[in-house]
Amino acid sequence: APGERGPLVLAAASLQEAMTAAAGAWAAQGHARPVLSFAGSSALARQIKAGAPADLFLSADEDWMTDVERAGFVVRSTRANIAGNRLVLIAPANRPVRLRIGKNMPIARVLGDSRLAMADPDSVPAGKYGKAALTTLGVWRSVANKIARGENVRAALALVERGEAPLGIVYATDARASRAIRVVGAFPIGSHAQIRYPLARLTGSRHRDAEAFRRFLLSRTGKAVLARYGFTAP
Amino acid sequence: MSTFTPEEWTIIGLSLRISLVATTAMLPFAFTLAWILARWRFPGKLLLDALVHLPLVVPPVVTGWLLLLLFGAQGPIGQWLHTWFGVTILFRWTGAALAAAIMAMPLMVRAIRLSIEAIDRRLEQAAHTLGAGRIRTFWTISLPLAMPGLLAGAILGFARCMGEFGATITFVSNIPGETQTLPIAIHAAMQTPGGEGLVTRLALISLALSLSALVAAELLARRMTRGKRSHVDRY
Amino acid sequence: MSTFTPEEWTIIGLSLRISLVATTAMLPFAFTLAWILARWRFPGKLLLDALVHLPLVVPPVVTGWLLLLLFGAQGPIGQWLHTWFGVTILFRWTGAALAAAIMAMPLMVRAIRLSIEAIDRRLEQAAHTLGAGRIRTFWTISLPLAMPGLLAGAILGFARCMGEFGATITFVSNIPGETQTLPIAIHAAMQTPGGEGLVTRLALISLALSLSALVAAELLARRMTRGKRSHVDRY
Amino acid sequence: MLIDIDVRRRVGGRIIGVTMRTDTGISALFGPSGIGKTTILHMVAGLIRPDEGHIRIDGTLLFDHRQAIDIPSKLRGCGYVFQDTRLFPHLRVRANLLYGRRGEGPASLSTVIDLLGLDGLLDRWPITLSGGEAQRVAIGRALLSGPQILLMDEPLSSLDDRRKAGLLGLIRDIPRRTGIPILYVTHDAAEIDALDATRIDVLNPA
Amino acid sequence: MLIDIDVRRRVGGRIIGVTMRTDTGISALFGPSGIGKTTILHMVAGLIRPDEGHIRIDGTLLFDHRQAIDIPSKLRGCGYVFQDTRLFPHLRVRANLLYGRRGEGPASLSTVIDLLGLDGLLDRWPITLSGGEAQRVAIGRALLSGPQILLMDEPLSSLDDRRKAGLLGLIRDIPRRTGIPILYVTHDAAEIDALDATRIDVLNPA
Ligand SMILES: Nc1ncnc2c1ncn2[C@@H]1O[C@H](COP(=O)(O)OP(=O)(O)OP(=O)(O)O)[C@@H](O)[C@H]1O
Ligand SMILES: Nc1ncnc2c1ncn2[C@@H]1O[C@H](COP(=O)(O)OP(=O)(O)OP(=O)(O)O)[C@@H](O)[C@H]1O
Ligand code: MOO
Ligand SMILES: [Mg+2]
Ligand SMILES: [Mg+2]
Repeated sequence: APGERGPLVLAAASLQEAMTAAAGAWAAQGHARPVLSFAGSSALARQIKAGAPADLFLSADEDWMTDVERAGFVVRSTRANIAGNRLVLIAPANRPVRLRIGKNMPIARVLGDSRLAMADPDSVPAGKYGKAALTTLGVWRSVANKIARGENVRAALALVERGEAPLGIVYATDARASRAIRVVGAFPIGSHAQIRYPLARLTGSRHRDAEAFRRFLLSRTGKAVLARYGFTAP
Repeated sequence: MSTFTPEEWTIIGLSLRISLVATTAMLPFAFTLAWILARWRFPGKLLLDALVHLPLVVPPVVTGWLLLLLFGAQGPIGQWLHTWFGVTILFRWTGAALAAAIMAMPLMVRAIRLSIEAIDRRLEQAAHTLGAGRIRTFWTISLPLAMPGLLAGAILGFARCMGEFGATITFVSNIPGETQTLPIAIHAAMQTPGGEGLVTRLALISLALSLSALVAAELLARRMTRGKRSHVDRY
Repeated sequence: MSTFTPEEWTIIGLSLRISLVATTAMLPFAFTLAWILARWRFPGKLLLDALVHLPLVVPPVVTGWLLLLLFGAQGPIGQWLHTWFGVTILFRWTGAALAAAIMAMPLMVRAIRLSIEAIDRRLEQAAHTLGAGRIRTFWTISLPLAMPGLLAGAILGFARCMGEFGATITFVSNIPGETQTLPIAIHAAMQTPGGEGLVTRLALISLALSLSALVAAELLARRMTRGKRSHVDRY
Repeated sequence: MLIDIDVRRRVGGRIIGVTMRTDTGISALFGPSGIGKTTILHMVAGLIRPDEGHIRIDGTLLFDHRQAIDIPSKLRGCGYVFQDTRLFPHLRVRANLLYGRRGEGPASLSTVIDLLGLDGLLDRWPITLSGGEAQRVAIGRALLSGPQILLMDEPLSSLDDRRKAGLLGLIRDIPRRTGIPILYVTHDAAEIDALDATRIDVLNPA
Repeated sequence: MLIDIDVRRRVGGRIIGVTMRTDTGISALFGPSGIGKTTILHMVAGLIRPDEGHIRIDGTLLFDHRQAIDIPSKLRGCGYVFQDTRLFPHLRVRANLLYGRRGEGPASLSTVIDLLGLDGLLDRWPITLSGGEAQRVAIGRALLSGPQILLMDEPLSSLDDRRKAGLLGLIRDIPRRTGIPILYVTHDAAEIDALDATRIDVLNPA
């Protein structure tokens, strides 16, 4: 019905555009538009654990989903991954870098005195994946003290866009939307744990559309919307 | 900047409402705290002083998290509010106002305290000899004399509320029409590649609103001091 | 809290250094701005006033982003600094200090301005008749009389610097030993499930440090007013 | 109209105090600059607590060290003309005058305005007043507060002879007309004569 | 020691001013409270700008409306004893006294301390001073500033007779001894006599 509020979805900030489009597609089918709240996965997880009256949780990170699940706020059977992502190495568009991603690649030499921009490898999901990939490729130790740790992926992207860092590691979805950078290459799938976005319904969910919208996101239509924004299949 | 979308109107209205309510509601508390810190001496005063500064010293997300622990559905105050008043402030604009007020508190307290400490207490003594007790002296002498600090505190506090982001999003999330204020919308736009244009636009709106508040406060301040300058002021 | 790890010592030292340098370096600028806003009248004054409040009104990440645009290696000021002085502040603790100083500015300016506006200008006139020009009058009369505001501004500013997160991480990133301050470490700990213990520990350290600064400032303030109370104060 | 005061207070290493007992309406505290006249008035008004002694006005005990009696300032009903006027800077002259208004007091508002020549000043801010004008407003404010006793600390020091003479007449008649005793501080012997006051010499008790 | 003043200034709807020309060392501005005596001293000291007229002291033109001359306060060398003392609250008495120190002036520091009885007060904060003590410090500060002219606004109003007599003697001798003229405000005709001053009646020009 018009004016009615849809289910409240807490979603990781990195899914902002894709999820907005998905909610639009759902609303176009005649349902009440879901209310989307985008923030960092950690903030959302804490809100849920504080008893926030939300319906769905879409995390950028399996760890936080597991954390919320362990705390008993997730309806177990409803947890499923709705998308995946790739990790890419980027450079400013006007200062392209020639580098082949692979074992023992000379990334430290390319960096020279400057820094590699990425999300915090100790805390932010994208950074953790990046660190794993660099470690697998045997180059982490050569760059470990040349990292500019961003608060999130976008901060790292901004540094490369502005040319303040000659190289950066971001999600493919983020790289895709920016014209100021060029993708140097994608990290091999096996170099880090698979990047997945888990979705689950919360135990406190009261909205009658919650489950239907969750199923919609997992459906072929829903996944197609996410794919339009560069997300891979889970 | 000429016309706003309906979403933008909602965000602007919400930001103004939250900041106004937060500033107004915090003002008496801030004044009381400033008064206690300026005038009283008691053991633990330094602790109170530290507590007042807490939201300034720890990053906003920590303040937001503490609010969540206290006011969440599971939190002591949150449960109490729910049981007795049936009120939840989580995910509500009232929660955003609470977060903004707490973040603005240290600024407001300090400005007001500065003015209270500058009050010439001989005037309060004079009021006492004229039969005014503590309460009347407070309302008719101390409070009016502390007005500059109150006004400065209100300005600082309002501006701080208009800019509050970290504690708000951590505490009450980012819910359109309820807790999505200008700074949160700006932050969201920052997260979007190519969102710089929108960021600039929203930041300018934010600035324009705060500037209007500033102008209003300046005019009020001028009205208040009007005619009180001596003829000895050459300049 | 009894013993700190070497990393924690680094973070603590860095936070203190950045906050101290930022507060000290900003103080004269803040005073100048406060003086201009309190004493001068000129077209565009309101604009300056708004500019001073800007870092308060827009979310910190926007301020950080603006700093990046201006002071980055590609930015106008950044390029100029590099060409003429060979200095880069991006990714350096100096950059973190700049971000902190800018964020603390509005608070410092407002507190100092409040004190400048409270100066009894008849005393400055008296100094003139005693042969003191503008400069001597400023140093010997106006500045000492504005001391309470200066001190309050320094306290507020220092506390704000100790808590600064958003602008810093956006501008100079999170680099251990260079720009990783307490709030940044706290924020990182917040991002990890189960990091609440570390968050609490670091937040308490932060609070303890700021509390020490508060105590020092309070003692200084008391020293400054010592003996200046009249015998007419009964209380 | 009995004034019975015996107080001592240590101030900055010295003892300040007075012992007096009069029944004559106006008692004039007389003594050189810095001897402690203002301090004594402050003790009577309850703004400084004496270290020892007592203060009794018209049979009411305002302070007694041994009996631990210490009536708060606001209940003492002292119409105090401060040496430094202490006008409220944020209130216009009229509001200053009426601040302590209680009953009719020793003089009505219009009488006070008339006798003190405050007619054109009622809407002015205190900071715009000349020295003598401020002093007159301070006198008016105290007179209008319906006091039990008037404390006047060199109230005429900034006034011209004509005004002074007029006001001395007004003040002299207050105890007779209203039964309100006056404690008057001055260093002008002529004023004491004009007031028919009992001269109390404030001495250094040391 | 020529004092040649002719000034007018509109203050709150009234005109305040004076026309005078004397050569006698001390000129006493005399007139009722509120007539404009303080305002005139402020104009001489350069703290208020006259709307018209001129101020010439000892041949130096301090102000001339028509010639657009307006020497700034700090160069006028006016040792000004303000009616409201204006001691610097953040400086101890000694620092207040020495603030304007320039050369030897009409009296040395030790003479000033002696004659004004400031001996025990040098390390005190102004707020702890009694009314008369503050007034004496203000006089000392002006005397020590090595002035070209002394402006004294009821400088003895809070002092006892003995002190007053001593200081009147000191002040009377200043022009003779040092060539420094004095513009003296008082409402006490006896002071004018004691100073051998030329009485200038300030009138309402309206
Ligand atoms: N905090 C203080 N420390 C030392 N001495 C003080 C302090 N406060 C006041 N005094 C001294 O106490 C004395 C009494 O002061 P009080 O104001 O009562 O004098 P007074 O008789 O009214 O003088 P005056 O006629 O000049 O007004 C003065 O000498 C003053 O300097
Ligand atoms: N802003 C103002 N508006 C109106 N009138 C004013 C203003 N400032 C001063 N005046 C008036 O100007 C007159 C002159 O003041 P001034 O201080 O020069 O008087 P004075 O002769 O020194 O008096 P006193 O002997 O009482 O000190 C006073 O009547 C005063 O009230
Ligand atoms: O979307 Mo996130 O929570 O920035 O990894
Ligand atoms: Mg006295
Ligand atoms: Mg005068």
